[in-house]
Amino acid sequence: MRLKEFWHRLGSPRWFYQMSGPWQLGFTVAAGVLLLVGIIWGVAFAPPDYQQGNSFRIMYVHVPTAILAQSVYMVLGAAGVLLLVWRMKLADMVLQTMVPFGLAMTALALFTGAVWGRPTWGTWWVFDGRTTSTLVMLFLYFGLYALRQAIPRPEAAGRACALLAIVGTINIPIIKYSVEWWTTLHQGATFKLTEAPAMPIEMWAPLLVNVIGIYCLFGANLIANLRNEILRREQATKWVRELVARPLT
Amino acid sequence: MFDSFQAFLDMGGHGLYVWLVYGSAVPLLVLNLMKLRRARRQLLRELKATQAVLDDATHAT
Amino acid sequence: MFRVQFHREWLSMMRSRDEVLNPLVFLFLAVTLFAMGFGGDAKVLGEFSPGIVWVLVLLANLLSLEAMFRRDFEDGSLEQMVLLADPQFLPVLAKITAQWCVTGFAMTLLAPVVALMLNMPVSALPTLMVCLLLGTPALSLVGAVGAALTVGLRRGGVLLALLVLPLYLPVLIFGVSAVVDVMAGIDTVAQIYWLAAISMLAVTAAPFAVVAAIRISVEQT
Amino acid sequence: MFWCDALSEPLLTASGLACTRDRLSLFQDLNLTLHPGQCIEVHGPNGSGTSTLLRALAGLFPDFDGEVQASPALYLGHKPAINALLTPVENLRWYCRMGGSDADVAAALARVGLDHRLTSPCAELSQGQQRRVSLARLLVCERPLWLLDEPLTALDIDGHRVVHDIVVEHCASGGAVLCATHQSLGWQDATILRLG
Repeated sequence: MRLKEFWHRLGSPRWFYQMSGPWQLGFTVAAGVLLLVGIIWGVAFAPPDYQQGNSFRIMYVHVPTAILAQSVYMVLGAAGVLLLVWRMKLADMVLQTMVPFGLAMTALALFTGAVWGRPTWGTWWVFDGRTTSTLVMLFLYFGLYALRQAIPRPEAAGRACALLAIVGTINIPIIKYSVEWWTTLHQGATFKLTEAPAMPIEMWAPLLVNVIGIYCLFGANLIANLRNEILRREQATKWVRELVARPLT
Repeated sequence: MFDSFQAFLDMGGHGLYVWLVYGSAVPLLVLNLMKLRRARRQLLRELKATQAVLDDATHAT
Repeated sequence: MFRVQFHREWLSMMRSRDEVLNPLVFLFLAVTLFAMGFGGDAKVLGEFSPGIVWVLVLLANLLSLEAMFRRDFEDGSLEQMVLLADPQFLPVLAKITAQWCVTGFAMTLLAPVVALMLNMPVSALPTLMVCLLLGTPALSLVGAVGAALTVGLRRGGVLLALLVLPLYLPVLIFGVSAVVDVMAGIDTVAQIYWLAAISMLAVTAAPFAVVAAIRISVEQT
Repeated sequence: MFWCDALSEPLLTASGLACTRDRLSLFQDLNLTLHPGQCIEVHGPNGSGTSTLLRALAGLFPDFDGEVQASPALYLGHKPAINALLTPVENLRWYCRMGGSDADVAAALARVGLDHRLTSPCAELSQGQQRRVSLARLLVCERPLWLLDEPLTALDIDGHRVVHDIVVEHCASGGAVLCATHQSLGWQDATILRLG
């Protein structure tokens, strides 16, 4: 069965390395194009919001990074399960390489959220539903990063981070709900894929382009980091030695 | 759409905040994309170097 | 299996009484610090007392986590516990229960004294104790996962706080809001149910995570 | 040589074991079968992976290639694995219940020559005596397979004799022992496996 075979093949890093070459190129190009179009469209051509004026344009950076930050943590949680249950080497590499990326995305989301808050709510930082749960997620990322540094042996560090990522993923909805419950200041989610957008189409379209673009960026980062990690870990093997011997592609 | 470049910069008074965000986010994204390519090239160079050291060692013994 | 492990923990704790009392003494010490910090104005202190009590309960719990597996890890009996036990989570659950009795449960009993020191109205005390009773098991259970993960590390203390405190947030939020609502006369059934639900989830899930964490930490030696 | 009825189910089979520690290969495709009544001594200089091998077989160390099937085992590590605050009797009673048996604790202590110090906490015992309490643990839990990592450390001559006797006795009663040690137990029936 196609999926079963794909699943089995994922076990061998070499197959992933060869398969992922074109994918990475595709993601990188897509990310570049989509983000370029999306940002220019959002900054220059989208109509100003009747309440917030032009400051709402920050949304075109803030919302994609915030959504991606949560998705990256879910990916880490899933990688944790794959590592602990099926002992997949790739999952260990995902956990090792993508934590800094998630950390950067969360920090960027928090920074842009704070800057957006200044004109709209009058203060740089307010502890409301969305900002607090993103801040807590920043601490969860720090926890993963610190645990990785603290444990000397790579295999043990991998498994410990996998377990922490799973525990964190289970807690994120609880934290999210309890923080939302605690505050009602933050307006409802501006971007829900399920029901109709809360704003006119010409405002909503660039946001969609940006979100897809930033996910492509995540894809490009993920595959690039995995490929580098595969080379680093398998450098003793024959196929890597041959690949390295070839002139720089 | 903005009627003049000046209005584009001013952003109806919110220019500081909008450009603070885009000024920080866009360079970061561009750097990230470039870093992907540079990291791979640097790793290959590094592996080539360790490769060379290993080969010398095996020849020497 | 549960009774034997609990009995062993209890004996071990009773013989190292200082380890047990330190977090409780810390609770009172920190309360006085807060009172000094707020300038002793009774009305202000009373208003903030729910938040102060809950945050200090969290921190006292955190202090006691460090010693939870430390002794058994250093003398090697932690790996024996994992190797010998048939249902592996049972001795771990017993160990966490023993730790809860000495920290969470003890703090629930001491809470009225602490709350009155902070000038919390007496009417809020029963709710405070019920919430502590329901909330502290979750603290011990989730904390045990962090403790098991960092037991093999030399300077695991700060890392333990970094790993565990974000996960303590839901208990803090529902606990504080329950007491605040009671002081304002609002019904607090929702928060109590939430605290009970979180503790139930922790009881069912955390022991297995702790066993996995112990297995990971035990490899270090 | 050692007698063993090849028909009986082996207590421990390890095939194709390989383990590397920071890119240094400790051992490669190591095969090992342990039948009831058999004792294998693993000899090897420090850092040659004897402890790692034992921990891998006990299931405490998962980072190795190859397959291990082992019946329930007792693992004796470098650390005595007894709680210093509890008395020897309390420690052994805990091991009894954990191992699911109700052997006579005092008899086990007497067997390792410790009967007269039953009430003082283990912290007050000497290093050698703590090792003996740890050895008594082997007698208390009835498990066929013993994995001993340098049991002779911190033991005097009499201690060596005790270890030798309980190993011989255990093998005679159908158990099996895998022992990593620098000094041989002195039992001529044991086979030697050299590492490193």
